[in-house]
Amino acid sequence: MALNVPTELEQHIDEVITHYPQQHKRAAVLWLLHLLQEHFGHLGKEQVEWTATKLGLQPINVWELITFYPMFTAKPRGKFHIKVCRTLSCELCGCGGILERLQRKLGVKPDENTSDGLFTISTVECLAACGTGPVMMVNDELFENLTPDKAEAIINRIKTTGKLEPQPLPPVLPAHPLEKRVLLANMSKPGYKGAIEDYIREGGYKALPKALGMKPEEIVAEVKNSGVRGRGGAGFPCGMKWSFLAKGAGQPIYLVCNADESEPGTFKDRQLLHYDPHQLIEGILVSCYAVGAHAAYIYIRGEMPYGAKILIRAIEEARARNFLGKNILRKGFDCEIFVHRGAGAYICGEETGLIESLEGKRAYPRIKPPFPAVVGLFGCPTVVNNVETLSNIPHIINNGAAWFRGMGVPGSTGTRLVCVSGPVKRPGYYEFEMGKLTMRQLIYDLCGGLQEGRQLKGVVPGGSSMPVLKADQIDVALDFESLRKAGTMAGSGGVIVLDDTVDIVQSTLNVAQFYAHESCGQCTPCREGTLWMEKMLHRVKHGHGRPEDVDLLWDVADNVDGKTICPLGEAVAWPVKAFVTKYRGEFEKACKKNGKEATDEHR
Amino acid sequence: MTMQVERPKLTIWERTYLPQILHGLWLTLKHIPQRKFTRQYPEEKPPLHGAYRGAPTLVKDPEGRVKCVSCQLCEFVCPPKAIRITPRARPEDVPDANVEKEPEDFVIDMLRCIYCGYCEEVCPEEAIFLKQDFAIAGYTREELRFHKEKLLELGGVQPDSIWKWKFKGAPPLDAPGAPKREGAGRKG
Amino acid sequence: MIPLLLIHLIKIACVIGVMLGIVAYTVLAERKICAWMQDRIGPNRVGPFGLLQPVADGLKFIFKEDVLPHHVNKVYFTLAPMIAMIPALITIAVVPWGSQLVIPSVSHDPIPGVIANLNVGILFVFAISSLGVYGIVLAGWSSNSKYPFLGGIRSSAQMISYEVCLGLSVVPVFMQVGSLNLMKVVEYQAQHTWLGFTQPLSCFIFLVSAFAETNRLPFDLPEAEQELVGGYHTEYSSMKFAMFFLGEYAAMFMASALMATLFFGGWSLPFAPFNAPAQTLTVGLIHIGIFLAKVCGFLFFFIWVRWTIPRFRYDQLMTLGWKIFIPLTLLNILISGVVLAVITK
Amino acid sequence: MAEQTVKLTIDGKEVAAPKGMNLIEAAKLAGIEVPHYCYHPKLAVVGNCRMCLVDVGMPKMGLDKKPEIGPDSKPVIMFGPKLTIGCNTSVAEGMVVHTRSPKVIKAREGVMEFLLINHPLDCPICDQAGECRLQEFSVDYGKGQSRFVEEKVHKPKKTEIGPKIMLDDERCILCSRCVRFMRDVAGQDCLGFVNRGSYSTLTCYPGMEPNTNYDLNITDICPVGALTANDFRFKQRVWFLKETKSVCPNCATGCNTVLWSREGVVHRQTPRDNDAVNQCWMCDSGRLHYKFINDPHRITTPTVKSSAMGERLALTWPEATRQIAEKLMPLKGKGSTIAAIGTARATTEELFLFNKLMREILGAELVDCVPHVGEADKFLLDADRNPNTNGAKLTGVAGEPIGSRIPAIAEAIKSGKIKTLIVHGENVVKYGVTEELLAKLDLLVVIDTLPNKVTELAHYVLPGATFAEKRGTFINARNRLQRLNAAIPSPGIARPEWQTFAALLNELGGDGGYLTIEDVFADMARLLAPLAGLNLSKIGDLGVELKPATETKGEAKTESTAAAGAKT
Repeated sequence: MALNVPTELEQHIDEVITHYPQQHKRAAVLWLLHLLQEHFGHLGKEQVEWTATKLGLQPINVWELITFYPMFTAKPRGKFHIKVCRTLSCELCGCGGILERLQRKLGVKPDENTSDGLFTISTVECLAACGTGPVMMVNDELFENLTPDKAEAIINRIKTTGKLEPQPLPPVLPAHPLEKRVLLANMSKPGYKGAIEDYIREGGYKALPKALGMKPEEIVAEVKNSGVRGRGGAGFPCGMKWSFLAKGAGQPIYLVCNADESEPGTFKDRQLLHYDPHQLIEGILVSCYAVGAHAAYIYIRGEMPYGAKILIRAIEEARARNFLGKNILRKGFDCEIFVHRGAGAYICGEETGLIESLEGKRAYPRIKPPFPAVVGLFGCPTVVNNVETLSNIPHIINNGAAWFRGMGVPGSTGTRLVCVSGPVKRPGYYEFEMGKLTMRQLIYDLCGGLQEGRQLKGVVPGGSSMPVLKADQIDVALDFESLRKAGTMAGSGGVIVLDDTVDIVQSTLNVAQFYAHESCGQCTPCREGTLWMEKMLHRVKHGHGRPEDVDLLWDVADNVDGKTICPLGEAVAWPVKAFVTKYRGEFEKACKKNGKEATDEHR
Repeated sequence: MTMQVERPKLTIWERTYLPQILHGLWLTLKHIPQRKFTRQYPEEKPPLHGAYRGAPTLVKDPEGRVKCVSCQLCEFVCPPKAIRITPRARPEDVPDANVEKEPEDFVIDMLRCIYCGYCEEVCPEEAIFLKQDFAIAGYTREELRFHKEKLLELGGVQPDSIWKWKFKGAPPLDAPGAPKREGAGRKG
Repeated sequence: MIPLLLIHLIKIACVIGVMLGIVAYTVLAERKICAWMQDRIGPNRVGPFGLLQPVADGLKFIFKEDVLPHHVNKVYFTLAPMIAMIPALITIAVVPWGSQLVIPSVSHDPIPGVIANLNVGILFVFAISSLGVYGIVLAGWSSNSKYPFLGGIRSSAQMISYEVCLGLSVVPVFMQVGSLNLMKVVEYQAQHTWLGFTQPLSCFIFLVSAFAETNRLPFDLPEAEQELVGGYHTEYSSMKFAMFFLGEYAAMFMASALMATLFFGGWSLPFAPFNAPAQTLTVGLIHIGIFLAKVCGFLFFFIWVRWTIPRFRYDQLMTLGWKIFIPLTLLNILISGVVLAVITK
Repeated sequence: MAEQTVKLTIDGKEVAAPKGMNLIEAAKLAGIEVPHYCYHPKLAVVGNCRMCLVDVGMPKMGLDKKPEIGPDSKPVIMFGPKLTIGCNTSVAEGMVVHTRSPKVIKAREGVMEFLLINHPLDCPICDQAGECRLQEFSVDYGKGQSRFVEEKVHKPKKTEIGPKIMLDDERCILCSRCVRFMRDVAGQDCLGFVNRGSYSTLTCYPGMEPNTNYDLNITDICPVGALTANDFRFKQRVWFLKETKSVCPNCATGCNTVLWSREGVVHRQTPRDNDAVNQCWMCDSGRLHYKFINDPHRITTPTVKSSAMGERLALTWPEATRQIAEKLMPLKGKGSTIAAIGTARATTEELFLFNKLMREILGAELVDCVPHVGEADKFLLDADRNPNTNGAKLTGVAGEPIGSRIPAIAEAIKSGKIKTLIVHGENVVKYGVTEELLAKLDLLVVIDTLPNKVTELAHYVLPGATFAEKRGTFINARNRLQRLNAAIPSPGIARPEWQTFAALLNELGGDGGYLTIEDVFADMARLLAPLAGLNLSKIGDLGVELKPATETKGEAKTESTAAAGAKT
């Protein structure tokens, strides 16, 4: 093994391996690859084989991962890797111009290195900062609210200084009168930095001792009683999920916090993780106690390196105060929380895909049954909850289920974090009681309406995988039931506003492109259907459509819908079907645009 | 059920056969000056229908490539078992190596061939055609076992729209350093 | 002056030569005419209009492999085709081709237009031509094979039957002419009328019987291709077959010559100077021409009939011969006798 | 423990299936085909092909936990909003399954279309054509027409997956059967997918190609033409090949196989399902062991060594039999001068006749077989490389242990005691009977299929038939009696050895009434207790388990000797 790994790095790696059960040390592979890539710049044959030996794997197992996760690269990249987000919200805000300017500026095409070895430009799928689009990341630093000029200035600055300056976190947006901030309450207070002192000062870590004084079943009952539903997308009642756990089989139980916020248009978890990590950690600890787990993993997106650092620091702070670790607060409860970094795969947001990824495999969602509550992480019963869901737990424990139920409407209790992106005056994140606001209020009151001179064309209510609402459908209350009745879903709370300048065909193409890129390739309909839809839309968009393509597009989407292992099938089928149905005229026009036969170039 | 056929009653004159004979003689005589139908064969070829099924042949495409990939469907379908194919792999260094197989030899026994045209009908590559040759002759049996070269010579070139040669090569994925295809499906 | 023998030899050579030439071209004519009747062109590859076809055929026959099957009686097998051909060639000796040729430089006396001016010419003809059947019977028997054997049997029965008709049918002719010399018969016709007009029944029966005697359609039962695969000559090939072939066509020529001689005035035409023996060489040659033209006419008729009328059934053939023609000829002799008796009185 | 069964309805048919069985297997019980690609009965379920989608309904449960009864007095069935994959759904009481509803048909058409859009339509080139699931199901369940006009995804066409296998990634439908087989069954985790989505590509890490003795099984389980065996690549189209059920003669396991032959030439050997022996796998060494059948050097005719001419003369069978019998006849009753070496690669019938001829008719004492021993693996390959050691023991040809009398034979030849040696199918030179010893013999009769040192020295060489050319039985290491079938005719006038032995028996005054192999087996079944009551057709394609040979061997031998003695 010719690879020269510094002792320090190897020690770090050995430490990371201890985060995972001994017989499942393979799970450390993503961390290892991150560390090796940081050190070596790329992951070549030597790195692959070193990793495989280190973890007792076959090289193919490692190589499978490198080719699966787009954040890993097998060939060396430039010193500064510029990742421009190309997904829907950023596209609506003009990311194309930035990409074009950067390419011209550096004289390279995407995925090429500049001759001086300094830069590589890539397009990436959603950096979870849709409200401040267009965005790009240079190495680990995120640059928001870009314009072509700003982007060029950043490059110039890097060129002249030769280094990358750390970017400060943007200030927290002030609350709108119609909002009710619970989860965002702390961070909205001036001077709140998210450190443990701040959190304790604002009344944090009160729920933990209270919970440790209760019986786990009581906590589960309380959570069940509160009616809190999963905030990740599906909206499954959290308490019920906990009660499905197969306990008593002698196996450990795991809790996994799903911080892989990758649904385009969604960036709520970013705030919770970056500004108030202890709220989440307390939530995790309470939940662990409730479900009987002694280890929890926070699976955080690879694209949020800063968030991972914050979390690790927060965990250390909590450990220092014995909120975490052995015999927490001397109540006899042991619990560890580990941060696990993803490496850029939307599919890791699906709970079984996330578990597979966490186990160090390609994020292939598992067939159900068995559900994770029975056979999950490392073959053990596992609960997977969203960041926002878990962040709610301390508040429920502190204030009781009745308080929580008092907010929102029956069936959709509590507050909801909603992120708005697209051409509105004030894009960003808002927290309000569920069902108490309508979409119209959200857009026109909270967000201040559309930008000057624009008309509303439609709105995607819950991340790009949810069916679009037309402009005349926005008088719908923002809660699970009302949105379901309106033919769409609350999803992950990522609201994407489409104005009258938007080319629906292009937007559909953008969405299809995202899903084609993010399809894991495991099951047939999604693997083949997503790329087919993308190719077809690309052809239609470039004037080579045929009249039959409109129905064909719908039918292909329908053939994917509900036929797949995981919900990614629906995630691509729903928006495409909704766009085609609701804006059929635009598609028909695009397909008839010049009546040219499809040429070889677009075949 | 038997049926009694009523024979025509003949007059004595008729029964001498002479009127019939004379009539016959007149008839044949009449034909002597009439227009002749004879075709002066070797010089004057018969106009064959487009679907005429003459000798089966192998064709090349306009770029001179043997179209046959030796799928052996013709061999399978041939009712008199006149076709024998020996397949082989194509060399890997040819530019269109994606078509991996070709006939090493392709024999049609013209003595066995019944010109039914099933081979042409079944051929998925449009590589075998029944051309208009119908005068197949030879001095020995072996001479009439047409091999690949002979069949290709007879078949000549036949343009087609079969896409099998069109292949945009993919970079071999033989090393971990190979480029990853990001940006699924983006053209270029 | 040329010796008489030489003159005879020259005459024989000329007659045989012309006859074989005509025979050869009859074969071509047969094919051509049959083609025309069937709206075809016929052989046209060898020479202009296929005129050299007989040469090609001859060459082909010569070069073909002479197959001698092992099961045949070799002597008779070889002999048979000769026997079949020779009678037809011999009988021509008594047929007058012309009146006479007056060539003072060659001979004082006019040279008669016949090789042998026999008084019993017609009897000679019948005597010799009836030998022809031996060739066929011999061929059929010596081939030692079923089809030739059947062919031979049929042939002998047929020829013997029709020889009777043939002989009887011409009796009235000679009764009228009063001579068996064929020269005389022609001269009689030149002076009087053609016997075909005075003896139409004789003429008809002779004609039909001649078809039967020459094994031509509709009476080609001995060789019937469909049922006997060629009959008596099935086993023959090359020149042996050619001899049968020649024999058949020579016989046809003979039959035509006899028809012309007996019923259609031989070399004569019913007007001067063709109604009397020639006094000049030119007229003499024209007489020969007239005779050959008539022969050719009958040859054409033979061919014409062949490609028109289908083959008779064997029983029909026999019925026709024995039950119809023999009574008819006998009746004809009777009537002719009576009429002649009345007229001469 | 009795297996619990549940009752369910599949396409209107009532099916009783064991608990835990999945719907694909349950439908198979009902004679209904549920198409599938990734599911394989012997591999883990992954459910990624989505071809086996079916409509599953369960009885609606009332508040009393009993099925609600509808107006038609049948339980009310609740169907899910989505279709379910059959491979991962276990049967349940009262379940109602539709495998041919319009919804299912549309889903299958959709999946079929998806599978085909990026699949090269190069069936004319592809070796899988004719046994390709993609072809079969697209005919049975496909739409018949593609609506895909875009450029297909291109992937590597020719990748060598080790020396034995060729991979065409464009044809791969990513069902992962091979990955699972190599990882879970063959125990070498060497295959995997790289890239993502539609660009996913099956591959192995360079330098880490499959190198187990079971690699070729992945070419069998590959439902499409992605993985093809180099050994069979471009050799023959499968539709020309005749399938003959056979048994692998390469070791004592006796894997059930199919021989694929055309016009007297065996082109490949593949495993056949038999859960009692080899499940559905076989080792590569056994699979590729068929090639000697088609060896151009096969012995095709009986020959005699002519001392006068110094060369071998060809004989007809009657002549050869007569000559050998003439030489052996005077030796009857002088058994101590005769030795015989049989082979445990022969069929039980042949061994039975060999034993009868040598021991009972000629009275030879020194009769044995040659042991062939190799290394066993933990899966199928047995250390005993003789396919019929138990048969040799049962019939009495083999010593205990097998081969123990070989040194005695060599010694007896050396001392000049043994003057006649009959060798069947073994190159005994390699096993202690050296060339010098063989040269000392007065009479050496060899029956074999391929020439070797022994056939060179033999006075008489009689051609034998290989396992593919004859009928008969083997008894495997686990005492299972299995049947061979003749796939091809023998070359020249070679014939199965049992016919040769039967002819010699006849000439030498033994019971020669063996006209067919059934006669031989009948006699064997009469005399050998473990085979009692059996006949060739009763054995069936999967064989039958015998009682251990050792229990009955002793008595069988005496009985057979007595019977044979009474007859002569």
